[in-house]
Amino acid sequence: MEELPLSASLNLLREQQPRFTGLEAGHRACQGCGQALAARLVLEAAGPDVIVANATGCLEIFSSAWPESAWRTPWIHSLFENTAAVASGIEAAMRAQGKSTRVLAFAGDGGTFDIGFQALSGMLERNHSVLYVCFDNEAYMNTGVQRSGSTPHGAWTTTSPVGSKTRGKRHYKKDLLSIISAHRMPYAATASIAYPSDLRSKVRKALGEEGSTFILVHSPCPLGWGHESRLSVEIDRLAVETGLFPILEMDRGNVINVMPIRKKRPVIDYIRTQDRFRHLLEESEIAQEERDHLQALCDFNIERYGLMVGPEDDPSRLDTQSADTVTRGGERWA
Amino acid sequence: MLEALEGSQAIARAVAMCRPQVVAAYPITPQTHIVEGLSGLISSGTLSAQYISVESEFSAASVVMGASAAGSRSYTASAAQGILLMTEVLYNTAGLRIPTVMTVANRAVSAPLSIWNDHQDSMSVRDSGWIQLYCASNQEAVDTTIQAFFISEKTEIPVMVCVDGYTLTHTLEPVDLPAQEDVDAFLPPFRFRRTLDPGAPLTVGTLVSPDFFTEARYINHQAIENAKEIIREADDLFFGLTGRRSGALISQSGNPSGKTGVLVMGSVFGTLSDALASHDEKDQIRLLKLRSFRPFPNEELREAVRGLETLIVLDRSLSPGSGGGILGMEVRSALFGQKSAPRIINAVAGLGGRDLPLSLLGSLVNLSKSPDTPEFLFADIKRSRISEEIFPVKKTNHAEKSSWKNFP
Amino acid sequence: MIGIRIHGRGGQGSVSAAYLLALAAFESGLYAQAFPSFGAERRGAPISAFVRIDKLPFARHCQILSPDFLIVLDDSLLFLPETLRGFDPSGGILANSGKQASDIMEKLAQRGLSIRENMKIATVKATEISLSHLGKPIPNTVLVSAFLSLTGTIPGACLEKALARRFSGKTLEANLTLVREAAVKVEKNAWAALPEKDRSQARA
Amino acid sequence: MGINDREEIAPGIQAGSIASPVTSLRNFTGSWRSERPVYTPTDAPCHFGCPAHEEISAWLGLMASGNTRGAWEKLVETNPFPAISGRVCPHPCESSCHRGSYDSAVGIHNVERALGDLAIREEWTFPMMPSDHTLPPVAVVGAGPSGLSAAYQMRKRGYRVTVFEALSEAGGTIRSAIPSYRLDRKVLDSEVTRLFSTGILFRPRQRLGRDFSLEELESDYGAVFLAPGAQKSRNFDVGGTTPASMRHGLEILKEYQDIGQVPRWKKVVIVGGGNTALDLARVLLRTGSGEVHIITEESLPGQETTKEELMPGNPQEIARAISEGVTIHPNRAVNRLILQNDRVIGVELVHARKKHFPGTTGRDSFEGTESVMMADQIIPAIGQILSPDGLENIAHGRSRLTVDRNGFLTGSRRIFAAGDACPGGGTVSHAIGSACKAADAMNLFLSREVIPPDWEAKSPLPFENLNLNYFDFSSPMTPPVSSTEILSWDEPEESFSEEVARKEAGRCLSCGACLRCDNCWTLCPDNAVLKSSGTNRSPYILDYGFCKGCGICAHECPTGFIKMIPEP
Repeated sequence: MEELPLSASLNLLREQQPRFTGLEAGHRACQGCGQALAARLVLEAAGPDVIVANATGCLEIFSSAWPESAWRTPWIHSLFENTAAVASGIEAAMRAQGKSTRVLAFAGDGGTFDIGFQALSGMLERNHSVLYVCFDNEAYMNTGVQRSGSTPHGAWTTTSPVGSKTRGKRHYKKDLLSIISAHRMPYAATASIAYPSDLRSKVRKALGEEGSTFILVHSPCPLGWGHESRLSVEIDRLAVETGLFPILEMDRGNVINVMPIRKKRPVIDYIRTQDRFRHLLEESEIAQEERDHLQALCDFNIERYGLMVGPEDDPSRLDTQSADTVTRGGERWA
Repeated sequence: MLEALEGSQAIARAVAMCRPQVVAAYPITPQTHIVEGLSGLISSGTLSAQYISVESEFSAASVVMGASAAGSRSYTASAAQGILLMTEVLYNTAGLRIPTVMTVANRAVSAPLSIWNDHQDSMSVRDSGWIQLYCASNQEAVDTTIQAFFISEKTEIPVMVCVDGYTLTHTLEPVDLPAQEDVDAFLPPFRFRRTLDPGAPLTVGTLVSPDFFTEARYINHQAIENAKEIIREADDLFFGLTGRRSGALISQSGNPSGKTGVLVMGSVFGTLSDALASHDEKDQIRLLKLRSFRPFPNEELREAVRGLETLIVLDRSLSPGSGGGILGMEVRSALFGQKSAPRIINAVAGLGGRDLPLSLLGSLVNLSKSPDTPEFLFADIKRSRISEEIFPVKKTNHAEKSSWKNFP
Repeated sequence: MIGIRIHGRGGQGSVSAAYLLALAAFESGLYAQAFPSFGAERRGAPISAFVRIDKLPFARHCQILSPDFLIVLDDSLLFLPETLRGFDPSGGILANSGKQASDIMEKLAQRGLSIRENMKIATVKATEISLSHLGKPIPNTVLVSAFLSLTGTIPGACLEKALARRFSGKTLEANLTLVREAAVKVEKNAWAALPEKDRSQARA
Repeated sequence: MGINDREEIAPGIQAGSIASPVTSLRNFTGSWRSERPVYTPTDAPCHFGCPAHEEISAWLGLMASGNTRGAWEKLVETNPFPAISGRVCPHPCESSCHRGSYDSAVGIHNVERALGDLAIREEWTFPMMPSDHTLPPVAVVGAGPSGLSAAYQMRKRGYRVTVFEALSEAGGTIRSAIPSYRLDRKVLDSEVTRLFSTGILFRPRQRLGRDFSLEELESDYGAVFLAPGAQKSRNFDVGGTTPASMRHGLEILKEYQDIGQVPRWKKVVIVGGGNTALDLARVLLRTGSGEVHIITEESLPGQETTKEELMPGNPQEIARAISEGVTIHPNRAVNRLILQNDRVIGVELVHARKKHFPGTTGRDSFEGTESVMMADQIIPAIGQILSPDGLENIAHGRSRLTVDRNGFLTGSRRIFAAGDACPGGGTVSHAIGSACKAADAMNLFLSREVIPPDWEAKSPLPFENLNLNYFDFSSPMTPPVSSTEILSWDEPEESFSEEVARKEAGRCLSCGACLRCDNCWTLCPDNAVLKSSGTNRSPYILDYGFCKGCGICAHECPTGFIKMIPEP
């Protein structure tokens, strides 16, 4: 075992990390929180010259319990549903003051798909130069796992329970990216914490644009999804490899790039990892039908976006930059 | 220089003189002319500012909050439902101590739907932590708007300038707009201590535990209490520049030793003033104009009512089921337990745009003459306009009887 | 203090007429106030606007319950009971109409509306004039000019100043010609003897 | 005093309840943890697969990260002849490589050969301690790969070493039996020359038992290392009849190396599945024999073949032999020889299978599957045993010397042994590895007079501990072909260029060792992994003050370098 240096020297080392750590240690996120990871990755790419407006939600709560803050950037939390508007105001102020500081808006799926959607749509329509990042953990986790417009079909939540009459969420996950892209804004994308290089490059790309940009980051929640904390990244990789959460880039509403599926996995591999889908694993006709249904949704995505490109064993078909394969020495991850 | 201007245009010009950097608004009657005026001034280049046409009042409030938090002077305006839609943001802006100024073109709150003037909207957000200043004329609206930026930025508390919808906003009358140099001298450029700045990053909008929440609220309360001094200071400084006062926290006219007082907020004060001039008992009457509803000037009010036998409080809003109008309750509360406190009669009138005529003064003063007048009444209710199903004609009570008598 | 109520239909410029009249009064050194009847009406509906004029400052913000004058932008409105409500028959009515004053009197009488003998009624073909000068049927400016000419208290030059605050270039020129023509279409100072009934209430 | 008075833990609250940046560092979330990640190096399977116990993943790592000289130096810590072993070793390391279970094994031998050849070309020299006269001198008997390795290991540590060799040149079986198309003589000479240039005293033509005795060495030297090899062919015993004309495979190979020619046969059968059989078969084809058949009870390489059943010969050599026209008959055993007078005219074969149930040895032959193959010569190539000359007192008539796992000769005072003379041998890499281990023990013995306890077997990183999602599929690099002429005496392939070798080394999954890929640093949601400039086994430090123990780092570590252990 390594000998522990003094905490003072660790703190010094922490200050010297060769990356911008916008969200620092000491925050109170659950073990294995996907959102905490995603937020840091976004800021890593964005750098320090930003202002963050953050919606009410887990990210806000676990990072800003007074008097402690985990943020290294200027950061404001106002309300659940007004993040896009607060960010619009900040951006207007930056324009008024002639500053180049970039504005980021952070919100969860509740604050984006549902309650904050109006403000978001307004922001996009007015084309404020704001990068809006939705950390999508597919339910209202902050209040204890209630279904949202983003909760996938069939998933258990406390308000889409499993009983003799209902079997998890009845409705489909809102196709937010299509709605967002209908604003014909410069850039919109999806990303996943399982592909950090891809996420960071998308953040950089988005910040290179003038006007509104949007990134939907799939962010597993061990508590709400019912999976082991160590599996957060693994599960997100499965979400992508099954086709359930396609990784896309859109330019003014047109899909311009997709991340090809590295190794196609059946949706059952994804379902099996999470308690929220446990009822789908039963040996019953209805469970089988739901499993088939989810598989069909995956297949639909794969077909719709062309996620399978060429034979799986052809290494050249993959965009290795975005697939996040490791390299010795880690330079590519810096 | 004196100009004849529509109230909304005058307010827009006053706002522009304060050089806001970000203006955000959503149209709602009767606020619309103000922000139309401002967007016109921006469009013509008279004012250099970002005009953000948001998709709701909720976002209007959020945008100006964000802009001010990021260090830009900001402004918005709204009314009625718009104010209520903003409510959550209003609490938030005040709680975060972010300075901004909003004109409330006061209007009734639906339902039933009414686009006309009363004070229900601003009264409904009285606990949001904003400073609320009420204007009696368009001149006061102009002067108070300019003072509001001064007060807000000095206290770090957002300020609502409450202007009666239509009655002031849509009325053209002579207004003296101060010179731009005077406004610039009065109002230095906006510098926000707690601005969002990557050079000195701060975390704003934290979660505060029960261990500290009370203290946080105490700070907010104390700050708005302390704002009284700043409100007075603003009025004094403004007087030095223009020779005009808007009445600080509370002011009075008529006979300072009159025994019957009438306390009002907003434009009805002018009507009552005109009526007072020709009133038979004008020597007996003291008119009180409450300008600052938040902070509520308890001390100053107690001073202003000294020697009164009766104080009639005219309310333009209602807290149904509370047994009173909102202003009435505040006044009662301020005077409760005071030695030789006057008898208080709380009259609600002028809801939803009901005209408050010159004859109102006489009617109110008459109320004080009967010992039977209840503590609270609807002063201008017309019983014949209520369905008999609900209100049988034969059934009467004191409140209805007395108001009936005074309002043919 | 005099109170004037202007009646028109949505789109005819009643509120503008009120503002214009108040502005002209203001330009002449009087105190004035103008406001619309705050309605929810849309284009075509009967609407009204108000003007108060006094030599001394005043502070009231209540409605004008008994106007001294009526300016009616559309003569079809003349015969509605609302138009004459609270009107002090000692005052005057100026209407945009091709009819003779006597015809109007007769018709009012037929409808049983409150009239009295020698009631001051004047008409001007405002729509015709505005069409010829502006190419648009907007009778308000013509009527304001005619009203000033009839009452004589406020010089026509003040109206021209007021117009210059609102318009410029060709539109202003057209409007100036229009108001000058309108001024002579009525009998100048015919209504010069105005009631002073409210003056005593003005603030000292 | 309010009802909620508590110990003041924070500064007073300010207007707007603002907080200062990164003050969360006051909140140590390490207390949340029930398990902690620990960076735990585990040996890679190639390390276990390699009889020389080379730290393969370490030198592949250095190679992949651009440090070619460092890679070579790491490699020669264990193996002083990479250019030789890179050519002739059957590379069991590659059979055990985890990458083989993913796409295909790393071409370790090709990288090794490239490094060896590069060192020869660049004339790199071994890192050496100067000779230390305070250390006792060491004698080495036998200049084959084992003896030379031991000499090198001891010399490297500062010992004065004398190598006794019966023949006139060093190299042992590598020189005497491996044909030039497998190992260019120039390569052998270069490696041997570099080795002797380190100051090892070489005494050729000194045969144990004839020119000197073991007792003399024991008295003159601090320790004696025996690497006599296996000079005697194993008895080919089929039904008790051995024709006079029969010759052993190694003898024929040596004869070819010595005089450059061997007899020609129309149809020859070689018995045995090792490299000797393959070499002989290919030499016979080159020297003009007609049909050459190999009979082996083991199996050909293939998907279903277990390690235990596999022919011991180098898989690449098997493939080449087949392509050159050698006919291999796997899973066959010789039941009896068919003789005409004293002359062999054929063999009776039977289907057989090497016993492969764990813990079993020997073979099963299946009655009813007998067949006859006519041939004009049969050559056993079934292995060699110890020649007892000069070793009578310690060999006690056994076919191998008895040593412990450290190479310490049982019952002796200061004698160590390794290589083919000891059990488990037969390959160059075993010779090198066993010598290396014995040298370690010898050094301990000489410096501290202790014999280390028996080497304990550890287990390699299990395949499941790798996270293969982080690796793209890739095919191994192939070396350029140098000779397309069939049955050439030249080496058929050139070695990798440095660049290609680096690419191939980059395919290493780095099992159980840090790849410095930054995964743990990047994927920790709690920023509990810090990167340092330290050049330890990994550049990362876990900050247990904040680590909540979620386990993402361990799960996502591509090489299984991080283990979760319960909180102490």
